[in-house]
Amino acid sequence: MKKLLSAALAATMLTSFVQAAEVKIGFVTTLTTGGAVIGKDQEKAVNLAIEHMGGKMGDLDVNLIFADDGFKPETGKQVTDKLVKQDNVDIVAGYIWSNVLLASRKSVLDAGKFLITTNAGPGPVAGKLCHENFFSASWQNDETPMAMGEVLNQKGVKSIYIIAPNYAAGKGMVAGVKRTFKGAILGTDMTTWPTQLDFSAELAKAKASGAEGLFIFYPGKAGGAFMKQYQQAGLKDSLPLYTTFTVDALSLPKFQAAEFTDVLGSQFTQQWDPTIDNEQNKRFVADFRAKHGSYPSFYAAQAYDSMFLIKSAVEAVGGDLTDMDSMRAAMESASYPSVRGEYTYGNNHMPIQAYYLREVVKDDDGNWTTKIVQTVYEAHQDIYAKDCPLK
Amino acid sequence: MDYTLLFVQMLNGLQLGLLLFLVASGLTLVFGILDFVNLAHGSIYMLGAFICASLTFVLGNFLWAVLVALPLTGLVGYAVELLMARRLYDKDHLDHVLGTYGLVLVLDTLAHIIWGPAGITVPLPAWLDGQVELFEGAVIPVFRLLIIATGLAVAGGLFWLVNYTRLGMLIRAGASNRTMVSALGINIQTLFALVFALGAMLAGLAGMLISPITGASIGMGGQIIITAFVVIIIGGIGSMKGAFIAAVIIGLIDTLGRSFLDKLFMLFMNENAAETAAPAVSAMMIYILMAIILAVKPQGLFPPKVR
Amino acid sequence: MKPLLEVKGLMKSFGGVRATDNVHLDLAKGEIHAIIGPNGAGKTTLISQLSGGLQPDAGTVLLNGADITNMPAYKRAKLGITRSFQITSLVMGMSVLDNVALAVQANDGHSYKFLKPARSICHIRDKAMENLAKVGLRKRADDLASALSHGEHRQMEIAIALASEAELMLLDEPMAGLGPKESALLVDFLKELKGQRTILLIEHDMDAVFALADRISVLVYGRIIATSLPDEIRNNDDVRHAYLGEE
Amino acid sequence: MKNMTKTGWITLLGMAALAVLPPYFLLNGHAFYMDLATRLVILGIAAVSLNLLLGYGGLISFGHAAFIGLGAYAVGIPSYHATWGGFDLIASYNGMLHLVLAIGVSALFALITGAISLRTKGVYFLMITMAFGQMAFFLFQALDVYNGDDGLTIDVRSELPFVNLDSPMQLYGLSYVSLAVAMLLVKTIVNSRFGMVLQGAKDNNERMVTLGYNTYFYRLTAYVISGMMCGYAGFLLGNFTTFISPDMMHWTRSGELMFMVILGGSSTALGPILGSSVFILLEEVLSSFTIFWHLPFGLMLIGLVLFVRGGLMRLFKGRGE
Repeated sequence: MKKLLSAALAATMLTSFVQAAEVKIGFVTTLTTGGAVIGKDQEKAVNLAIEHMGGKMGDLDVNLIFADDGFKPETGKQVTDKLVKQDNVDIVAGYIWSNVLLASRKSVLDAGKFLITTNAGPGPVAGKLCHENFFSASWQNDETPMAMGEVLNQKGVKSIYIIAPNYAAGKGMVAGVKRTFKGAILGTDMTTWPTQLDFSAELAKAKASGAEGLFIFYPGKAGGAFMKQYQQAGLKDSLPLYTTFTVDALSLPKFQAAEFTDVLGSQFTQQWDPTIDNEQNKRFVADFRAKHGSYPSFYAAQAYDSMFLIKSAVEAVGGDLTDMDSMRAAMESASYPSVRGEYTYGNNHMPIQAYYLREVVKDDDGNWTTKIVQTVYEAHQDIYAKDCPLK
Repeated sequence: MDYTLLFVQMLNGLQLGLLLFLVASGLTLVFGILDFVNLAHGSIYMLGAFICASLTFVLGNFLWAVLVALPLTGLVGYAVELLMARRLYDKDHLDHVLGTYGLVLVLDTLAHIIWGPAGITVPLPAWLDGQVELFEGAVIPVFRLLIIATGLAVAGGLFWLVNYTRLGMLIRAGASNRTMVSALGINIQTLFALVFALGAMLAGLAGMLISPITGASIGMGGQIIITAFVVIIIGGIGSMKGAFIAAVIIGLIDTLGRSFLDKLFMLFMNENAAETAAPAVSAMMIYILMAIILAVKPQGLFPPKVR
Repeated sequence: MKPLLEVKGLMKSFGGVRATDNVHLDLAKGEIHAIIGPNGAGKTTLISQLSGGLQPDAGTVLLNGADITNMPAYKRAKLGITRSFQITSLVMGMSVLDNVALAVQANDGHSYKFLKPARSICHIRDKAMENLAKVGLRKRADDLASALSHGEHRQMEIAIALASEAELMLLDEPMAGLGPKESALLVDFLKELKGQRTILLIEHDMDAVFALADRISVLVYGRIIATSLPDEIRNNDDVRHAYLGEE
Repeated sequence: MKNMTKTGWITLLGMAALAVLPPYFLLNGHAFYMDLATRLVILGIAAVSLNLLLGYGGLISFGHAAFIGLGAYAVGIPSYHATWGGFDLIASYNGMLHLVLAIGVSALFALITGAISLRTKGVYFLMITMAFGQMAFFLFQALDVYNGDDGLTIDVRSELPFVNLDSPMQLYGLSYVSLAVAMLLVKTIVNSRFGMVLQGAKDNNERMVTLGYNTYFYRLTAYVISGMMCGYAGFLLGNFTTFISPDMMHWTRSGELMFMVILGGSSTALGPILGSSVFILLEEVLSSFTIFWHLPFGLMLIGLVLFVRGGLMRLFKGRGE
């Protein structure tokens, strides 16, 4: 045991006494378990962003530390604590899962550091738990399904059935779609997350309910499993599927390999798409594809953006990271080039941005990807902003 | 009451139960005969899914892949027996638990390294990918019917094997009296290795059958192993009949719970509370069932005769 | 005088096989009552039902006239029934002395005492040592039970039975596996106990049985076919036919 | 002191290291290692409590994490209501109330589940305790008021007399002293008359019953004591992490606790602490090298089981012990 302790001690010494002119960023994501698909994509995007910056933000070298949350809130909090207390990072970014973010946020904010979420956006952090040092490079959970609710209204869907996982984001998604959808909701099934992957019982119920549409939210591998079973159940015509965060650039190549053609033409809402026309996005998508051979996912896009958001803050203070007020002001202005195009920040530091309807199509090479069909919201603000005491 | 829905859900429950039986039957064989607690049984289930998924792309057909993957998972089981389990038989259960937990970590991480974290979606031949309408409104995916048929066939085969063959006789004898079998001049090591490989093949088969539904993914073993243990405990360790009955009961309870519990709860609580309470309670139900059964019958439904 | 133990119509079957078939039996205070019978006659099953390890299907067991048929084993022990085991049953991971001390401790009030180290309680240790000395195991007191020989284990069983101060001792083949010399010692020792304790003795060693027993019952296929004085048993034709004759 | 065995010395040495090193780390700016040590010590208490059952009673409880969770929620729930209102009966930051709740609820849970579980034995006992643990897990997952499986952030720690739990040093001090007391307590119990009965029943239950011990109640008592100790560890853990979730009660956590005890060496005084230390430190060190750290970790466990019988303590023990 003593040996181990001294080894640990030695490791500590190595990391903490090297202090150069650098900005130290901790990035918490999922690198093990099935959730690692998403984490890996974010890792690729972050590394690409740093590469595009030439390894520097202003005059400072970028020192990136990736940490694995193991898909668990408790582990997420532990690695966050380590980043803050041991590695003494300047900024913590990342967080895919809402429950991990909720568990970890206090560790970062109490230590007086910036926290930038690259995916998770549970209601409380946008509302009563909002914080001056917290920024989102993604969205608030309810917004994307709210956009989907609008789409359903426009399409004249009279009734839907909802199936979603039973955790923070799942509940947020359900709340979101219920808020804007004007038709009848014939049933809601919340499934055990993340273990349940067989949805036979829920699909049978949804079918029996006689709803006109089925709304689901299954990020990661559960999404693939759900889509597959939806196809096997043969519900495409009788119960059209409307999804959020379920079909993405990570699952599409798998679907294509498995020749799962039902996915082609399916639609979902999002704040970003690889076809959005701006310089930053073109470069990001092209270089990402060149390097990794696949389209980046929206998770990757958000992670990529987060690095440029941080860069804008570091450059605004000329590398003086102690000037947090100016850094905060720089980020609030959202003046960096975002791959999603221009957006602004609300008082709660959540983006006020456009939401699009995306559709799965084949690209020129025959690869499955998405394109934008319509703009659902031009500039949408989340509904929790009013609960946030920040001005 | 919607009887069509009830019927469909019972079929779904039966399918889940038979899949559980495939995993549990191997577990109960190994536990009952070898007195070996194998937490890594779920990892073999996962390996079966991954091997079959990879082979589906290589061979171009799911069914061929299953045929090739079956002996391969048997081989994996044989290797585990030879390299590890064999050396642990004479140690106590806690050592089994710790050792096989180590094996779970090793196999899961290897799977992560080999196949990546994304998992594999497995395509089915067109004739298996469709649905059949059994009667008005009762539409069932063909593949789920195939799982039911396979599960029943394997169950029948196992009953025949255990009750009417020489190997089965040895297995039953071995379960109750190990020294007797060795006294008969049977090479007990070979018998044990065979049983272990058979158990692995059964678990592997379950993994292969589920892979076109949920895909092959890391971590899938850890989820099924505990349910499989619940099955063999309820059924009584070593009892094939018990494992079968318990698996079907659990499959039905789980599915029916997920289907109808929320409606039931809405009778006495508001809709929102019911929607959140129902999934938790239905997830709890198999444990409640096990606790009740053990409280009444401390050795499960079909306890082993002599230990 | 009222018998100490009365057994009436005891029945027990295992999956259709009658292990105990309408057994009637009584033990007078201070008596050594031997039960003999061929292997598989149901002797151990009978003892287990008397000690509470097994529940009979039917019949009653009375101790001092009180019905104890459905009483759990630990309560019977409290009332003064102890048993030894045919296959040695000791706490192998503990020392010889600890084993006997546990028997003494059982009669020394309840054991929900959490603070004082058990091994420092003199009156328990002394009494345990006394009983070990009686069976000649004093020197081995501090050894682990598992380190002792088979013969010594049999002696420990007796020491434990003695230490429990039971009025009724159910001894299940105490001589099994002992050499002639050790058996003789044990017989002498049990003779000394005669009159002080009531003993139900199951034994295959006929010399020991006829040397010790006041009365003998013969158990065949779960039935008692005869109960009588040793001499009469020796001359009983049925018994000779069923059991002794085969020797 | 003259009669100290080799393991005795190692125990003393280990405890001394735990007393000195973490504060040293903290004072030298390595707050994280203090955190690590605090986690280690608190889980050590839980492991020690499990060892009373598993090591000395032969009762393999696979649901012990439930007690940790109950203890932690006994801090989280009153604190939550004191902050956000509601449930006036227990809404309070008062640490003594939290403590009484943590230990009381754990005792009650142990009494009820133990009374049922102890009807079974061996692997059946293992599984039925796991079932009760899972029931607790799913129950708290269903409690939407406390965010279900998203977990609950504790904004205000328990307020105790003399000790300020917001200070990492004092929290660690309390945890350390608690661990020492827990170890002493278990040692005392094990050597007492009660402990003799418990260990006798582990080895040969039939014999103990024949001697007149109602081993069922002795075991139930041990189960309740162990549950209370583990609940106390949960009280500390809740105050330490300030984030609690049903995940703390999941069977995998019970499994980890069990592995710690077996890894270190069950039925030894230091084994559980050694096990939890090695478990947590290995996890920390290995995972800093590679995300695939489970591979070498798993191989080590297999190697340990195959080549070292009876846990790590066996490595330290002299032949004669």
